[in-house]
Amino acid sequence: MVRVEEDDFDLSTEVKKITDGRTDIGAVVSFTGLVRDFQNNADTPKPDQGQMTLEHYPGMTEKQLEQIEAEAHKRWPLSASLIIHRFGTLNPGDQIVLVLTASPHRQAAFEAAMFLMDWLKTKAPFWKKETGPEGEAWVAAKSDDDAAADKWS
Amino acid sequence: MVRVEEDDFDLSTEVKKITDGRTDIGAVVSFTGLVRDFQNNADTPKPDQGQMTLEHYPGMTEKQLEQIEAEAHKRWPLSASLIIHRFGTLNPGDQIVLVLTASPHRQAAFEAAMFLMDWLKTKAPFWKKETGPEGEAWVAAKSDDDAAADKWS
Amino acid sequence: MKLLYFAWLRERIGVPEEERDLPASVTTAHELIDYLSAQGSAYQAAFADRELIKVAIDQEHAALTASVVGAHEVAFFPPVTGG
Amino acid sequence: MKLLYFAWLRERIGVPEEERDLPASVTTAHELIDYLSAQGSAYQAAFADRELIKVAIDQEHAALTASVVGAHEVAFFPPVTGG
Repeated sequence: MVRVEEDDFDLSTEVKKITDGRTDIGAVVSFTGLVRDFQNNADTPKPDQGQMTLEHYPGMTEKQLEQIEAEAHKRWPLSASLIIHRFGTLNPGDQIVLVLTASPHRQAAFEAAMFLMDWLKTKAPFWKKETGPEGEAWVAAKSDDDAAADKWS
Repeated sequence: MVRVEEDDFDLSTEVKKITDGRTDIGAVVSFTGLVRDFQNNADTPKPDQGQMTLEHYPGMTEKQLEQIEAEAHKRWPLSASLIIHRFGTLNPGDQIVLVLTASPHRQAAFEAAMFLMDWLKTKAPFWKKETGPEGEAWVAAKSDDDAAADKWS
Repeated sequence: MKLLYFAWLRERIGVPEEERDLPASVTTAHELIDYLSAQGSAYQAAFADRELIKVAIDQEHAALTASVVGAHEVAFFPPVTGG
Repeated sequence: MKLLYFAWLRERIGVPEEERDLPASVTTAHELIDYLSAQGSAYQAAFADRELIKVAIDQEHAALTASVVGAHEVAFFPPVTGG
Protein backbone atom coordinates (compact mmCIF):
# COMPACT_ATOMS: atom_id res chain seq x y z
CA MET A 1 0.00 0.00 0.00
CA VAL A 2 1.09 3.51 -0.82
CA ARG A 3 -0.06 6.74 0.82
CA VAL A 4 1.02 10.29 0.01
CA GLU A 5 -0.39 12.70 2.57
CA GLU A 6 0.16 15.79 4.66
CA ASP A 7 -0.90 14.17 7.94
CA ASP A 8 1.47 12.57 10.39
CA PHE A 9 1.38 8.78 10.92
CA ASP A 10 1.70 6.46 13.89
CA LEU A 11 4.13 3.59 13.52
CA SER A 12 2.40 1.07 15.82
CA THR A 13 -0.97 1.73 14.21
CA GLU A 14 0.42 1.05 10.74
CA VAL A 15 2.24 -2.10 11.83
CA LYS A 16 -0.90 -3.43 13.53
CA LYS A 17 -2.94 -2.87 10.36
CA ILE A 18 -0.47 -5.08 8.51
CA THR A 19 -0.06 -7.83 11.11
CA ASP A 20 -3.48 -8.05 12.77
CA GLY A 21 -5.05 -11.48 12.55
CA ARG A 22 -2.08 -12.96 10.69
CA THR A 23 0.21 -15.61 12.10
CA ASP A 24 2.42 -16.15 9.04
CA ILE A 25 4.53 -13.00 9.52
CA GLY A 26 7.76 -13.54 11.42
CA ALA A 27 9.51 -10.26 10.72
CA VAL A 28 8.44 -6.64 10.37
CA VAL A 29 11.02 -4.02 9.44
CA SER A 30 10.23 -0.33 9.56
CA PHE A 31 12.19 2.64 8.31
CA THR A 32 11.14 6.05 9.58
CA GLY A 33 12.76 9.13 8.10
CA LEU A 34 12.82 12.22 10.30
CA VAL A 35 13.55 15.89 9.53
CA ARG A 36 17.01 16.65 10.83
CA ASP A 37 17.86 20.17 11.93
CA PHE A 38 20.24 21.10 9.14
CA GLN A 39 21.52 23.95 11.26
CA ASN A 40 22.56 21.81 14.18
CA ASN A 41 26.21 22.34 13.46
CA ALA A 42 25.85 26.08 13.84
CA ASP A 43 27.33 27.76 16.93
CA THR A 44 24.05 29.43 17.73
CA PRO A 45 21.08 27.24 16.92
CA LYS A 46 18.02 29.16 15.82
CA PRO A 47 14.99 27.36 17.15
CA ASP A 48 12.51 29.31 15.04
CA GLN A 49 14.22 28.26 11.84
CA GLY A 50 14.89 24.93 10.21
CA GLN A 51 11.53 24.26 8.61
CA MET A 52 11.33 22.08 5.56
CA THR A 53 8.76 22.11 2.79
CA LEU A 54 8.18 19.04 0.65
CA GLU A 55 6.78 19.55 -2.81
CA HIS A 56 5.73 16.60 -4.93
CA TYR A 57 4.17 15.66 -8.26
CA PRO A 58 0.63 14.42 -7.46
CA GLY A 59 -0.27 11.48 -9.64
CA MET A 60 3.26 10.58 -10.62
CA THR A 61 4.30 10.20 -6.99
CA GLU A 62 1.69 7.54 -6.26
CA LYS A 63 2.45 5.81 -9.56
CA GLN A 64 6.18 5.69 -8.87
CA LEU A 65 5.76 4.47 -5.32
CA GLU A 66 3.38 1.73 -6.47
CA GLN A 67 5.91 0.63 -9.10
CA ILE A 68 8.69 0.58 -6.53
CA GLU A 69 6.53 -1.43 -4.14
CA ALA A 70 5.52 -3.91 -6.87
CA GLU A 71 9.18 -4.38 -7.76
CA ALA A 72 10.01 -5.20 -4.12
CA HIS A 73 7.25 -7.82 -4.02
CA LYS A 74 8.69 -9.36 -7.19
CA ARG A 75 12.17 -9.57 -5.68
CA TRP A 76 11.38 -10.73 -2.12
CA PRO A 77 8.72 -12.97 -0.54
CA LEU A 78 6.84 -10.21 1.28
CA SER A 79 3.64 -10.80 3.23
CA ALA A 80 2.80 -7.10 3.14
CA SER A 81 4.32 -3.66 2.73
CA LEU A 82 3.47 -0.01 3.19
CA ILE A 83 4.99 3.24 2.01
CA ILE A 84 3.83 6.55 3.47
CA HIS A 85 5.42 9.79 2.28
CA ARG A 86 4.35 13.14 3.65
CA PHE A 87 4.37 16.49 1.86
CA GLY A 88 3.85 20.07 3.00
CA THR A 89 5.68 21.94 5.75
CA LEU A 90 7.57 19.95 8.39
CA ASN A 91 9.68 20.85 11.40
CA PRO A 92 12.91 19.31 12.73
CA GLY A 93 12.10 16.00 14.40
CA ASP A 94 8.94 15.45 12.32
CA GLN A 95 8.37 12.17 10.51
CA ILE A 96 8.72 12.41 6.70
CA VAL A 97 8.57 8.89 5.40
CA LEU A 98 7.65 5.40 6.53
CA VAL A 99 8.55 2.15 4.84
CA LEU A 100 7.19 -1.08 6.33
CA THR A 101 7.97 -4.57 5.12
CA ALA A 102 6.63 -7.83 6.53
CA SER A 103 7.85 -11.31 5.65
CA PRO A 104 8.09 -14.79 7.14
CA HIS A 105 11.87 -14.23 7.41
CA ARG A 106 13.99 -11.32 8.53
CA GLN A 107 16.47 -11.16 5.67
CA ALA A 108 13.75 -10.53 3.09
CA ALA A 109 12.10 -7.86 5.25
CA PHE A 110 15.41 -6.05 5.82
CA GLU A 111 16.55 -6.17 2.20
CA ALA A 112 13.18 -5.10 0.81
CA ALA A 113 13.03 -2.12 3.18
CA MET A 114 16.53 -1.00 2.16
CA PHE A 115 15.65 -1.43 -1.50
CA LEU A 116 12.43 0.57 -1.13
CA MET A 117 14.24 3.45 0.56
CA ASP A 118 17.10 3.48 -1.96
CA TRP A 119 14.71 3.49 -4.91
CA LEU A 120 12.34 5.97 -3.33
CA LYS A 121 15.25 8.39 -2.79
CA THR A 122 16.05 8.47 -6.51
CA LYS A 123 12.66 7.84 -8.17
CA ALA A 124 9.86 9.33 -6.08
CA PRO A 125 9.21 12.90 -7.31
CA PHE A 126 9.65 14.88 -4.09
CA TRP A 127 11.70 18.02 -3.58
CA LYS A 128 12.80 19.46 -0.27
CA LYS A 129 13.21 23.13 0.43
CA GLU A 130 14.84 24.27 3.67
CA THR A 131 14.08 27.55 5.41
CA GLY A 132 17.06 28.89 7.32
CA PRO A 133 18.28 32.22 8.69
CA GLU A 134 19.61 33.19 5.24
CA GLY A 135 16.33 32.41 3.54
CA GLU A 136 15.16 29.42 1.56
CA ALA A 137 17.16 26.86 -0.36
CA TRP A 138 16.30 23.76 -2.37
CA VAL A 139 18.11 20.69 -1.11
CA ALA A 140 20.59 19.29 -3.65
CA ALA A 141 20.42 15.62 -4.60
CA LYS A 142 23.19 13.42 -3.24
CA SER A 143 25.32 11.29 -5.52
CA ASP A 144 25.57 8.58 -2.87
CA ASP A 145 21.80 8.17 -3.14
CA ASP A 146 22.25 7.37 -6.82
CA ALA A 147 25.00 4.92 -5.94
CA ALA A 148 22.77 3.26 -3.32
CA ALA A 149 19.97 2.82 -5.83
CA ASP A 150 22.33 1.58 -8.55
CA LYS A 151 23.50 -1.36 -6.47
CA TRP A 152 20.02 -2.96 -6.79
CA SER A 153 19.93 -2.87 -10.57
CA MET B 1 19.42 0.08 26.09
CA VAL B 2 18.60 -3.54 26.71
CA ARG B 3 15.45 -4.98 28.25
CA VAL B 4 14.60 -8.63 28.89
CA GLU B 5 11.02 -8.95 30.05
CA GLU B 6 7.79 -10.92 29.95
CA ASP B 7 5.59 -7.92 29.10
CA ASP B 8 4.64 -6.90 25.59
CA PHE B 9 5.99 -3.64 24.13
CA ASP B 10 4.61 -0.86 21.94
CA LEU B 11 6.71 0.10 18.94
CA SER B 12 5.67 3.78 18.71
CA THR B 13 6.22 4.31 22.42
CA GLU B 14 9.73 2.92 22.23
CA VAL B 15 10.61 4.96 19.13
CA LYS B 16 9.31 8.15 20.76
CA LYS B 17 11.45 7.55 23.85
CA ILE B 18 14.49 7.45 21.59
CA THR B 19 13.66 10.38 19.32
CA ASP B 20 11.79 12.81 21.59
CA GLY B 21 13.39 16.24 21.74
CA ARG B 22 16.17 15.30 19.34
CA THR B 23 16.62 16.81 15.89
CA ASP B 24 19.86 15.07 14.92
CA ILE B 25 18.26 11.72 14.07
CA GLY B 26 17.37 11.26 10.41
CA ALA B 27 16.67 7.54 10.34
CA VAL B 28 15.04 5.05 12.69
CA VAL B 29 14.98 1.38 11.74
CA SER B 30 12.97 -1.15 13.71
CA PHE B 31 12.90 -4.90 13.53
CA THR B 32 10.00 -6.66 15.21
CA GLY B 33 10.06 -10.44 15.47
CA LEU B 34 6.66 -12.14 15.74
CA VAL B 35 5.67 -15.68 16.69
CA ARG B 36 4.72 -17.51 13.52
CA ASP B 37 2.20 -20.31 13.66
CA PHE B 38 4.49 -23.23 12.92
CA GLN B 39 1.41 -25.34 12.12
CA ASN B 40 0.09 -23.02 9.45
CA ASN B 41 0.81 -25.52 6.72
CA ALA B 42 -1.48 -28.09 8.31
CA ASP B 43 -4.79 -28.88 6.63
CA THR B 44 -6.70 -28.37 9.83
CA PRO B 45 -5.32 -25.52 11.88
CA LYS B 46 -5.66 -26.04 15.61
CA PRO B 47 -6.34 -22.67 17.16
CA ASP B 48 -5.70 -23.83 20.72
CA GLN B 49 -2.25 -25.04 19.85
CA GLY B 50 0.84 -23.32 18.56
CA GLN B 51 2.06 -21.73 21.76
CA MET B 52 5.71 -21.00 22.23
CA THR B 53 7.68 -20.79 25.45
CA LEU B 54 10.92 -18.84 25.61
CA GLU B 55 13.45 -19.83 28.24
CA HIS B 56 16.54 -17.73 28.85
CA TYR B 57 19.61 -17.44 31.07
CA PRO B 58 18.97 -14.48 33.38
CA GLY B 59 22.13 -12.49 33.91
CA MET B 60 23.96 -13.82 30.88
CA THR B 61 21.18 -12.68 28.54
CA GLU B 62 21.44 -9.04 29.59
CA LYS B 63 25.23 -9.22 29.51
CA GLN B 64 25.29 -10.68 25.99
CA LEU B 65 22.74 -8.20 24.65
CA GLU B 66 24.69 -5.29 26.14
CA GLN B 67 27.89 -6.56 24.53
CA ILE B 68 26.13 -6.93 21.18
CA GLU B 69 24.71 -3.44 21.45
CA ALA B 70 28.09 -1.94 22.42
CA GLU B 71 29.66 -3.65 19.41
CA ALA B 72 27.06 -2.09 17.09
CA HIS B 73 27.81 1.38 18.50
CA LYS B 74 31.51 0.78 17.85
CA ARG B 75 30.88 -0.17 14.22
CA TRP B 76 28.24 2.40 13.22
CA PRO B 77 27.55 6.04 14.13
CA LEU B 78 24.34 5.39 16.08
CA SER B 79 22.43 8.10 17.91
CA ALA B 80 20.58 5.54 20.01
CA SER B 81 19.52 1.90 20.06
CA LEU B 82 17.23 -0.43 21.95
CA ILE B 83 16.91 -4.20 22.22
CA ILE B 84 13.86 -5.75 23.88
CA HIS B 85 13.57 -9.52 24.10
CA ARG B 86 10.60 -11.19 25.74
CA PHE B 87 10.53 -14.52 27.57
CA GLY B 88 7.73 -16.72 28.88
CA THR B 89 4.75 -18.08 26.99
CA LEU B 90 3.73 -16.47 23.70
CA ASN B 91 1.03 -17.11 21.12
CA PRO B 92 1.13 -16.96 17.31
CA GLY B 93 1.18 -13.32 16.23
CA ASP B 94 2.74 -12.11 19.51
CA GLN B 95 5.81 -9.88 19.46
CA ILE B 96 9.02 -11.62 20.61
CA VAL B 97 11.83 -9.21 19.96
CA LEU B 98 12.39 -5.56 19.08
CA VAL B 99 15.57 -4.01 17.75
CA LEU B 100 15.63 -0.24 17.22
CA THR B 101 18.48 1.74 15.74
CA ALA B 102 18.64 5.49 15.21
CA SER B 103 21.27 7.36 13.22
CA PRO B 104 21.71 10.56 11.23
CA HIS B 105 21.82 8.38 8.07
CA ARG B 106 19.78 5.44 6.90
CA GLN B 107 22.56 3.08 5.85
CA ALA B 108 24.04 2.97 9.37
CA ALA B 109 20.63 2.42 10.95
CA PHE B 110 19.79 -0.43 8.55
CA GLU B 111 23.13 -2.19 8.83
CA ALA B 112 23.29 -1.91 12.62
CA ALA B 113 19.77 -3.36 12.97
CA MET B 114 20.67 -6.31 10.72
CA PHE B 115 23.88 -6.85 12.64
CA LEU B 116 22.08 -6.77 16.00
CA MET B 117 19.53 -9.33 14.85
CA ASP B 118 22.14 -11.64 13.32
CA TRP B 119 24.29 -11.58 16.44
CA LEU B 120 21.35 -11.85 18.78
CA LYS B 121 20.18 -14.98 16.96
CA THR B 122 23.46 -16.78 17.64
CA LYS B 123 24.66 -15.25 20.93
CA ALA B 124 21.69 -14.34 23.12
CA PRO B 125 20.92 -17.31 25.38
CA PHE B 126 17.25 -17.92 24.55
CA TRP B 127 15.63 -21.24 23.73
CA LYS B 128 12.23 -21.71 22.11
CA LYS B 129 9.91 -24.59 22.79
CA GLU B 130 6.82 -25.11 20.67
CA THR B 131 3.62 -26.73 21.87
CA GLY B 132 1.76 -28.54 19.10
CA PRO B 133 -0.83 -31.27 18.76
CA GLU B 134 1.86 -33.94 19.16
CA GLY B 135 3.23 -32.37 22.32
CA GLU B 136 6.20 -30.14 22.96
CA ALA B 137 9.40 -29.77 21.00
CA TRP B 138 12.49 -27.60 21.34
CA VAL B 139 13.20 -25.55 18.24
CA ALA B 140 16.44 -26.54 16.52
CA ALA B 141 19.04 -23.88 15.70
CA LYS B 142 19.38 -22.97 12.05
CA SER B 143 22.72 -23.14 10.30
CA ASP B 144 21.81 -20.12 8.16
CA ASP B 145 21.63 -18.06 11.36
CA ASP B 146 25.26 -18.98 12.03
CA ALA B 147 26.13 -18.03 8.46
CA ALA B 148 24.31 -14.69 8.85
CA ALA B 149 26.26 -13.89 12.02
CA ASP B 150 29.57 -15.01 10.53
CA LYS B 151 29.40 -12.47 7.74
CA TRP B 152 29.86 -9.64 10.27
CA SER B 153 33.07 -11.03 11.76
CA MET C 1 0.66 19.43 -24.50
CA LYS C 2 0.48 19.92 -20.76
CA LEU C 3 3.81 21.07 -19.30
CA LEU C 4 4.60 20.91 -15.57
CA TYR C 5 7.48 22.41 -13.60
CA PHE C 6 8.60 21.56 -10.08
CA ALA C 7 10.86 22.94 -7.35
CA TRP C 8 13.27 25.69 -8.55
CA LEU C 9 12.24 25.16 -12.17
CA ARG C 10 8.70 26.10 -11.20
CA GLU C 11 9.97 29.11 -9.24
CA ARG C 12 12.19 30.37 -12.08
CA ILE C 13 9.55 29.91 -14.75
CA GLY C 14 6.87 31.37 -12.51
CA VAL C 15 4.04 28.93 -13.25
CA PRO C 16 3.49 25.36 -12.03
CA GLU C 17 1.97 24.24 -15.33
CA GLU C 18 0.83 25.43 -18.72
CA GLU C 19 -0.75 24.14 -21.93
CA ARG C 20 1.26 24.64 -25.11
CA ASP C 21 0.85 23.75 -28.77
CA LEU C 22 4.27 22.69 -29.93
CA PRO C 23 5.72 22.99 -33.43
CA ALA C 24 6.12 19.66 -35.22
CA SER C 25 9.90 20.11 -35.14
CA VAL C 26 9.90 19.40 -31.38
CA THR C 27 10.18 15.62 -31.02
CA THR C 28 12.49 14.95 -28.04
CA ALA C 29 12.70 16.32 -24.48
CA HIS C 30 15.97 18.02 -25.48
CA GLU C 31 14.23 19.80 -28.35
CA LEU C 32 11.36 20.76 -26.06
CA ILE C 33 13.89 22.36 -23.69
CA ASP C 34 15.48 24.20 -26.64
CA TYR C 35 12.06 25.44 -27.69
CA LEU C 36 11.07 26.57 -24.17
CA SER C 37 14.45 28.25 -23.57
CA ALA C 38 13.61 30.55 -26.48
CA GLN C 39 10.34 31.64 -24.80
CA GLY C 40 11.92 34.33 -22.64
CA SER C 41 14.57 34.96 -20.02
CA ALA C 42 12.67 33.14 -17.23
CA TYR C 43 12.68 29.92 -19.28
CA GLN C 44 16.25 30.48 -20.33
CA ALA C 45 17.34 30.82 -16.70
CA ALA C 46 15.32 27.79 -15.63
CA PHE C 47 16.80 25.49 -18.28
CA ALA C 48 20.33 26.99 -18.31
CA ASP C 49 22.06 24.01 -16.67
CA ARG C 50 20.74 21.02 -18.55
CA GLU C 51 22.71 18.59 -16.35
CA LEU C 52 20.33 19.40 -13.51
CA ILE C 53 17.14 18.87 -15.51
CA LYS C 54 15.13 15.67 -15.23
CA VAL C 55 12.09 14.87 -17.30
CA ALA C 56 9.00 12.72 -16.86
CA ILE C 57 6.83 11.88 -19.86
CA ASP C 58 3.27 10.95 -18.93
CA GLN C 59 4.41 10.50 -15.33
CA GLU C 60 7.27 8.13 -16.10
CA HIS C 61 10.93 9.05 -15.73
CA ALA C 62 12.57 9.43 -19.13
CA ALA C 63 15.86 10.42 -20.71
CA LEU C 64 16.22 13.87 -22.31
CA THR C 65 16.69 12.03 -25.59
CA ALA C 66 13.25 10.39 -25.27
CA SER C 67 10.44 11.25 -27.66
CA VAL C 68 7.68 13.56 -26.45
CA VAL C 69 5.57 13.01 -29.57
CA GLY C 70 2.02 12.14 -28.58
CA ALA C 71 2.67 12.70 -24.86
CA HIS C 72 -0.15 14.21 -22.82
CA GLU C 73 1.95 15.52 -19.98
CA VAL C 74 5.64 16.40 -19.80
CA ALA C 75 7.19 17.47 -16.49
CA PHE C 76 10.57 19.08 -15.86
CA PHE C 77 12.21 19.08 -12.45
CA PRO C 78 15.58 18.91 -10.66
CA PRO C 79 16.87 15.59 -9.27
CA VAL C 80 14.46 14.33 -6.61
CA THR C 81 15.26 14.77 -2.92
CA GLY C 82 12.49 12.99 -1.03
CA GLY C 83 12.71 10.24 1.57
CA MET D 1 31.21 -24.80 41.21
CA LYS D 2 27.72 -23.71 40.21
CA LEU D 3 26.42 -25.68 37.22
CA LEU D 4 23.42 -24.57 35.14
CA TYR D 5 21.45 -26.41 32.48
CA PHE D 6 19.01 -24.96 29.96
CA ALA D 7 16.35 -26.18 27.52
CA TRP D 8 16.43 -29.93 26.85
CA LEU D 9 19.63 -30.35 28.82
CA ARG D 10 17.77 -29.06 31.87
CA GLU D 11 14.84 -31.36 31.14
CA ARG D 12 17.00 -34.45 30.68
CA ILE D 13 19.13 -33.82 33.75
CA GLY D 14 16.05 -32.89 35.77
CA VAL D 15 17.45 -29.87 37.62
CA PRO D 16 18.04 -26.29 36.42
CA GLU D 17 21.18 -25.89 38.51
CA GLU D 18 23.34 -27.55 41.12
CA GLU D 19 26.47 -26.95 43.17
CA ARG D 20 29.29 -29.47 42.75
CA ASP D 21 32.79 -29.90 44.09
CA LEU D 22 34.85 -31.12 41.17
CA PRO D 23 37.93 -33.31 41.28
CA ALA D 24 41.15 -31.49 40.40
CA SER D 25 41.44 -33.63 37.26
CA VAL D 26 38.57 -31.68 35.66
CA THR D 27 40.14 -28.66 33.98
CA THR D 28 38.25 -28.12 30.68
CA ALA D 29 34.59 -28.02 29.71
CA HIS D 30 35.11 -31.29 27.82
CA GLU D 31 36.45 -32.93 30.98
CA LEU D 32 33.57 -31.51 32.97
CA ILE D 33 31.15 -33.13 30.51
CA ASP D 34 33.04 -36.45 30.83
CA TYR D 35 32.79 -36.18 34.60
CA LEU D 36 29.08 -35.33 34.60
CA SER D 37 28.27 -38.05 32.03
CA ALA D 38 29.52 -40.56 34.61
CA GLN D 39 27.05 -39.27 37.24
CA GLY D 40 24.11 -41.37 36.06
CA SER D 41 21.97 -42.16 33.05
CA ALA D 42 20.18 -38.80 33.05
CA TYR D 43 23.51 -36.97 32.66
CA GLN D 44 24.70 -39.52 30.13
CA ALA D 45 21.56 -38.98 28.00
CA ALA D 46 21.81 -35.19 28.30
CA PHE D 47 25.42 -35.03 27.15
CA ALA D 48 25.28 -37.92 24.65
CA ASP D 49 25.59 -35.75 21.52
CA ARG D 50 28.45 -33.40 22.27
CA GLU D 51 28.05 -31.62 18.93
CA LEU D 52 24.85 -30.08 20.26
CA ILE D 53 26.32 -28.89 23.56
CA LYS D 54 27.32 -25.25 24.06
CA VAL D 55 29.00 -23.92 27.16
CA ALA D 56 29.18 -20.56 28.90
CA ILE D 57 31.83 -19.96 31.56
CA ASP D 58 30.93 -17.19 33.98
CA GLN D 59 28.22 -16.04 31.54
CA GLU D 60 30.49 -15.80 28.51
CA HIS D 61 30.30 -18.14 25.52
CA ALA D 62 33.30 -20.47 25.48
CA ALA D 63 34.70 -23.41 23.53
CA LEU D 64 34.44 -26.91 25.00
CA THR D 65 38.24 -26.86 25.12
CA ALA D 66 38.23 -23.80 27.41
CA SER D 67 39.42 -24.04 30.99
CA VAL D 68 36.82 -24.13 33.76
CA VAL D 69 39.44 -23.83 36.50
CA GLY D 70 38.46 -21.07 38.92
CA ALA D 71 35.08 -20.48 37.23
CA HIS D 72 32.16 -19.59 39.48
CA GLU D 73 29.41 -20.59 37.10
CA VAL D 74 29.42 -22.99 34.16
CA ALA D 75 26.28 -23.37 32.02
CA PHE D 76 25.49 -26.04 29.43
CA PHE D 77 22.81 -25.58 26.79
CA PRO D 78 21.87 -26.40 23.20
CA PRO D 79 22.51 -23.84 20.41
CA VAL D 80 20.45 -20.73 21.10
CA THR D 81 17.18 -20.11 19.24
CA GLY D 82 16.00 -16.67 20.33
CA GLY D 83 15.15 -13.65 18.25
